[in-house]
Amino acid sequence: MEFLINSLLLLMLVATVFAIVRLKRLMIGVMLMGFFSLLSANIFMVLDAVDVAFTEAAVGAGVSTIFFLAALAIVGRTSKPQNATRTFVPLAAVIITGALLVYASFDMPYFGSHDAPAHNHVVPRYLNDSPNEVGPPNIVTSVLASYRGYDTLGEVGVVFTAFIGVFLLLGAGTRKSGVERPAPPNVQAESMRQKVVLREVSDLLIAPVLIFALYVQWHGDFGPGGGFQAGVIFASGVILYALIYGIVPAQKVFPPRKLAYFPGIGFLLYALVGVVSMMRGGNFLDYGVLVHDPLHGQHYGILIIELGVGITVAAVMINIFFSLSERSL
Amino acid sequence: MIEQLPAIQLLLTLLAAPICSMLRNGDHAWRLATAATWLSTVVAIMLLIQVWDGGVISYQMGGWPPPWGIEVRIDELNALVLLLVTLFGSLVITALRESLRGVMRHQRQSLYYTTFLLCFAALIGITITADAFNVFVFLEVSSLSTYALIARGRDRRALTASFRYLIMGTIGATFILIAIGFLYMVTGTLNMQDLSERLPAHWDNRVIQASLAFFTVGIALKVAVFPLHYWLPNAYTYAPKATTAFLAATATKVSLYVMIRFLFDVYGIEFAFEKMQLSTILVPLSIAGILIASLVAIFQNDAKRLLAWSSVAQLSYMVLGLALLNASGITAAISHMFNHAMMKAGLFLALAAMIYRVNSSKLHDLAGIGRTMPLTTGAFAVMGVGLIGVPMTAGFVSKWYLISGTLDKGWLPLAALLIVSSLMAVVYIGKIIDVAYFKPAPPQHADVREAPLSMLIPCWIFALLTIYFGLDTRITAGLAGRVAQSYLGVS
Amino acid sequence: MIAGLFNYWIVIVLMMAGLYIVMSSGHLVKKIVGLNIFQTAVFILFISMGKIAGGTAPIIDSAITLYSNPLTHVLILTAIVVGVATTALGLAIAVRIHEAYDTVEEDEITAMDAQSLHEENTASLAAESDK
Amino acid sequence: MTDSTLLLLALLVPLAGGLLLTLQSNSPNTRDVISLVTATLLFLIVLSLYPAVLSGDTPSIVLAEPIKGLSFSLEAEPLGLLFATIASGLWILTTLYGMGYMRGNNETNQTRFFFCFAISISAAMGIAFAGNLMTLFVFYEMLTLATYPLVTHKGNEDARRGGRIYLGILMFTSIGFLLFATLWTFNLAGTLDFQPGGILREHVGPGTAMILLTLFAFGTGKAALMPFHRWLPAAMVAPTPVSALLHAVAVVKAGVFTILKITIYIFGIDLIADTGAGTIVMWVATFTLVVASIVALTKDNLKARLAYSTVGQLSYVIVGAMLANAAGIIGATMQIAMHAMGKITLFFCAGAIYVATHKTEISDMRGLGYRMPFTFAAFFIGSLSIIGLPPLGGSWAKWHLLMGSIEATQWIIVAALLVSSLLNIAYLIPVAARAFYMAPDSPDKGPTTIAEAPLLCVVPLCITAAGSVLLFFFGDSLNQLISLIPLRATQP
Amino acid sequence: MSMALDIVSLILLCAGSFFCITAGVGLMRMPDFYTRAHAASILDSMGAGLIILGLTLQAPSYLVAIKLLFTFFFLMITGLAAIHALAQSVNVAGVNPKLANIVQRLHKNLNDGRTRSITGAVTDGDNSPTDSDNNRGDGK
Repeated sequence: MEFLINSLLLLMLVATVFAIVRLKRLMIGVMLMGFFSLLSANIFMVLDAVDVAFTEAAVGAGVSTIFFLAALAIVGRTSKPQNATRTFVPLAAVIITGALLVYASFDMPYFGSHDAPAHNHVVPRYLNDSPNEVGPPNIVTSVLASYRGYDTLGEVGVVFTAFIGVFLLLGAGTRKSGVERPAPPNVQAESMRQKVVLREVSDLLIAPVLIFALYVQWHGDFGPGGGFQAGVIFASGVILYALIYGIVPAQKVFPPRKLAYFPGIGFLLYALVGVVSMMRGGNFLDYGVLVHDPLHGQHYGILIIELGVGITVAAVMINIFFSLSERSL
Repeated sequence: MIEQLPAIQLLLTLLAAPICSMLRNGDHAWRLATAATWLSTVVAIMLLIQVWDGGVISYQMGGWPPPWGIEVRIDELNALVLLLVTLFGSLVITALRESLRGVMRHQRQSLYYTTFLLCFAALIGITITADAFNVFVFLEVSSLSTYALIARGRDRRALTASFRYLIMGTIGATFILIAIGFLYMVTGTLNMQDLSERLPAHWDNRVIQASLAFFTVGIALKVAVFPLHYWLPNAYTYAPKATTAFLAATATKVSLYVMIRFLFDVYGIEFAFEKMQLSTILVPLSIAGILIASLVAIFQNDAKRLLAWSSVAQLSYMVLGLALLNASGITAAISHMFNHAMMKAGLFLALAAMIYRVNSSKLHDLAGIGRTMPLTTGAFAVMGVGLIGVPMTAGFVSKWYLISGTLDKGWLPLAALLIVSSLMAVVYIGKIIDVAYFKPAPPQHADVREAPLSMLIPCWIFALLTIYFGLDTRITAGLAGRVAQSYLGVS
Repeated sequence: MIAGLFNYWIVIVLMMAGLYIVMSSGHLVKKIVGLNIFQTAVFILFISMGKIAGGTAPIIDSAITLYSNPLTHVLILTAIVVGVATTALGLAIAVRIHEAYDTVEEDEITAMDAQSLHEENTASLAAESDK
Repeated sequence: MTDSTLLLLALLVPLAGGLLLTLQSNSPNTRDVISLVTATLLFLIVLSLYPAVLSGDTPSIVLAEPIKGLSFSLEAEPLGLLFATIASGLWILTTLYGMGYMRGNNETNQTRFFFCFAISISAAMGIAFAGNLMTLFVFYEMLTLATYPLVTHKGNEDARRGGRIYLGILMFTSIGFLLFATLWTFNLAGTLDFQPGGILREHVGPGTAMILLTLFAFGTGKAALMPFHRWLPAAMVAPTPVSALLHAVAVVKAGVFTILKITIYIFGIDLIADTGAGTIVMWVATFTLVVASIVALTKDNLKARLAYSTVGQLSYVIVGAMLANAAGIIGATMQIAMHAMGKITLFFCAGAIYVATHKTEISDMRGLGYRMPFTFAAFFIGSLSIIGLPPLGGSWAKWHLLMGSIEATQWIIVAALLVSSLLNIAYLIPVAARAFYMAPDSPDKGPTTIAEAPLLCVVPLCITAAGSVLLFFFGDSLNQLISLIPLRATQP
Repeated sequence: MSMALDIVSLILLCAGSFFCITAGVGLMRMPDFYTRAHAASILDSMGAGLIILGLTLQAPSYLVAIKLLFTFFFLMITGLAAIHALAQSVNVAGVNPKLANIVQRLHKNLNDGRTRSITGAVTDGDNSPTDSDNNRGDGK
């Protein structure tokens, strides 16, 4: 049954991709890409990767689609038909690469097999010992935040870098904040009238979204979720507000100048946990030494770094959205 | 304290980056950035001293033993790369302040330094880690910051160059990710040490073979191995002045380090080169790269682009050295990695100083600059001579080893080709020097003054280092030779 | 065998389709779309290899004994973040390109670049012949 | 002060002098005094090395060892010391002459000129005292680069074209062939040190030896073997002191010196004699020495004629080296010294004529002998020395070379040497003869008015002319040094 | 009790599935945008909604049931609001229902013109291609 659903979803993915390949209208292409992400989130769900599914849904189908749309609003929505010479080389390259992959696939451990080496070398310790060593029942969280906490620091670094990069290229808040292109008054009023339903609905939704973000943030130890997902969800709440009410009101609530500090703060928070653990005689990011009891130490450490991740991600996503959409004003 | 050094090495710049982003004042940001990078240079030197006698430093991130946690591992090879990244990076950052003045607003400046620091930290991260996936993560941090840095160039073509690099770089990184995934699929571990122990049992596994193929293509994109160098010339040409120096010195070199680490350590020589015959692909490609890129460089009339093409050629030297697979060749590759980083950074920095004054890197705008900016041009000439490979400069040492490597293999024609390529280097460097010294300055550049001290001093440090490492090669060729011995001795 | 490798094959098709979009498309934004698809397909590959038949999500519960591989999940979480970061930066650059060139079609940009390179070259030739 | 410090000083003194004089660019007198003092000091340093070398020592110093088995080192052995003596001794005269010439012609950029001059001499010292092939190569390239600004000194399009040919050929041959051969040698022998009896003996077969030697000979572009001789006439665009430096003191002598060094200390004459490795080079050199003389005949421009004469005379040295016997080596070494003395005289004369009358063509020089008797007398003496007639120094060199070729039973070479000497007479004697025996073009200039070039020009050329004569009579004491050389050329 | 719950949930699930299928058919067969949007909204509200309700009755614990109810609630709100926004912006963009009469269409065209919202494409539906040109940023 699982296999059937899985295969069905995969086939849908293939159909989506081919639609995207053939489409000239980018707008639809981007929408389909969001759909593609949502489908893959479903697949992740079926394949037991709940945290990944969560993230993919929030990021792929959510935030990154919005980024795409914001960019499309600036660069236009259609692409020219590609010329024929362009198709041959890519096709050849793709076929060769694909053939290589198919060649390799014959030696791959079968899908779902229990005795694949991937499951039997490093992972057993995570599964068996992590409740006693780290604590959280969600093993993904304990691996992410503790065993491979250093990777996650790098991941926050990636997000932070993207923020700095976008900031450096487009500017945020410093450029035109407060100068919205004045629309004719009647149009403005008209637009507000048309949006009345949306406004009401979003009023109803934004608060639950933000609360849900906090829930995901603090509940990441026990169920799917964690700082990253929480940050994205929080950001999407704010983005929703900005979409409905306009960027300027949103920027009044979250002034970009101040918001620009937060990615750094979150990042620092994360790294400082590591520094504190170094000062207390442990290795970098060794939460066990934070307090007297190692298990408690792990717990506190994970909470704090997840908070750092959450702050950074939320602030970065909101900032990037502001930066991108400001350009279209 | 001393056992925490590997973490401190990374943290200095990694922590400085967010703080730097919060500073409104560009000068303060610069001070912070230079302090952090120079301190990290000191740490790198301390680490190098620690591993000098063949010792290996292992540091467990989060206190988890490998392969469960992420290990940081410093041996002779990456201690050398660390020194490369930190020392040359610091020198460039020191010169950066003057280069940015007047071009960028204060707030932007601190962001720029932040990006620099992130790139710097990520390169350190790539260098010290012993975890295959961690390499990918930090590779992405460094790549993203690189894209942003390049896109800040003045010409609009900087944007396209950056975008092209982004696309190719991301494909490359994803290929590497696939390769790492395949490795994990078969071995169940991500730790490099562990991987190298577990891989020999799976040599016949097609997944591992495909993994090698994907890794090679992916990293070749990052290293800019011919013919995947497509992104490099434009990226270097249109990146902001001093930034090019930083990128040329560090980014491709660290990618090359990753290549060495994976091919020689993780996959192992026997698998990568003997079973999969990687050399038969790499040698012709790198020879073609050397000759074609040198030839293209000769016909450039923009000094920056000329040097960029020269970089493609020089990177091919390193790849060739690796593919030769003998002691001299590997020594050549590793020491040339260091030497070329130094010389190219210096050359681009000197060029940046010239551009700072004349606002162009076109050859005809650089005419007569040897008279108006004698000190800068002098430094440029010294490093140019080094790049050619004239004895008593650093470039000579590595080229010598490279040619010895080809001769050891008995490939006389190849040695001759390498000498021909050196001749080409004479021509393209000579072209710049000829213009600088023996052509009259155009009237609009008659009142050009010498570059400011803060740029001039780093330039000359690079120039003097070029000579120093041409005479005392214990750090470069000595270490590289030992690394080569250890690789070849094991197999 | 078909059941065991079906997932991988589909993933390969997806990956290659994404790669094809990146390489063949002339529109910069569409290239990034392709990149996204390519990366997402790689994510599915990783998650597929972490799946254990009959296993559940790796959240410890006393009633469950068989869990899927949590490590691949962690890796892919990180990779997703990397993906979105790349996307954001790529879009930012694309937006800047649009402002600078007034187009995001690669062919047109290449033509404009070639044009300006040509102008520079003729300018430097002129400067040469002046002397 | 130890001898090895002296070696280092021989390099550093001209460098320091050069740097010092750039600081004095505003006061020409101080600058020139510095040049002169430096030159004298250098000569004294070189002379003070003699006792040690004559007693059989080889003072040496290792500067750096970047690659295992490959160092930058200096050592003083007889051949090098001889070259150093010639170069440093003639440098004093060239400096003196250069002052007169440059001032007499009101040349620009005099400071750069003397600076590059000093660097060139430093490089020449480096070549003379190089302890191994790599060090020699470094200084060889340094010499090329340092003389490039001298060649293009005038800065016009002609000079630049000449400079390009100069740099192009020298760089191409040295990097393309010399460096390649050097690398190959290192790969074969594992060392590049100059060792008595050579280092290649156990490592090469006849074929490889021949290829290597040929590569070396053509790689040393400064030795002007045909077809890589074009740079020499091209470099004639340079001011005359430079030509003197190029053709007598530093550059060409560095070239043949390099070949001699390689023959003696890398191959060893035994190896060459046994394997016949020198055959190709020997015949090319023989060809060169005849053809260059013929070409010289056709040239009307005095400097061009002298240039082709140089091409020919250099080949004597190469032929001598390739004969691979003691007499040949001695002859070759002597030829270096004698030709230096003779040729520099001729160039000094050519420059003096140019300064005094601005004439460059031989056909214009009729009757000038009466206006410039000292100059042309010196020219005559120099010509005789080049031709190799007693009682002038050149005759010793030619004598030993003839002996060597007879000993090697190379009758064709004997014939070629003789023919070439005849040709030398044919192209050199007419110059002086015209000046003394033919009536000047314009009768209005009284033949008896003496209007010599500035004193600073004339004195050096008289000294060198006298030197040529003295070398004949004191050839024996020179022999004492030179006869040490063949001892080192064979396996100890 | 559980039997009754099962039956109710079965009915709900079947009804939901039925609506899904009809919505699918509607999407394929309906003549113009607005009617298709209507079909799609059926999918969201009745199809997915009923299925979720049916699943709620099957939930093993109260926590799950509550979560599903939350989902139901948000699905109702967001799905319908989304369809509304889509239809609204298409209407603003000047696309007319095929089924409306011609006089009304003309009247609308005269009065409305085009209106834009702040973030342009994000809330707008599938506009005519020319619209994109006006959405461009105004350069550096």
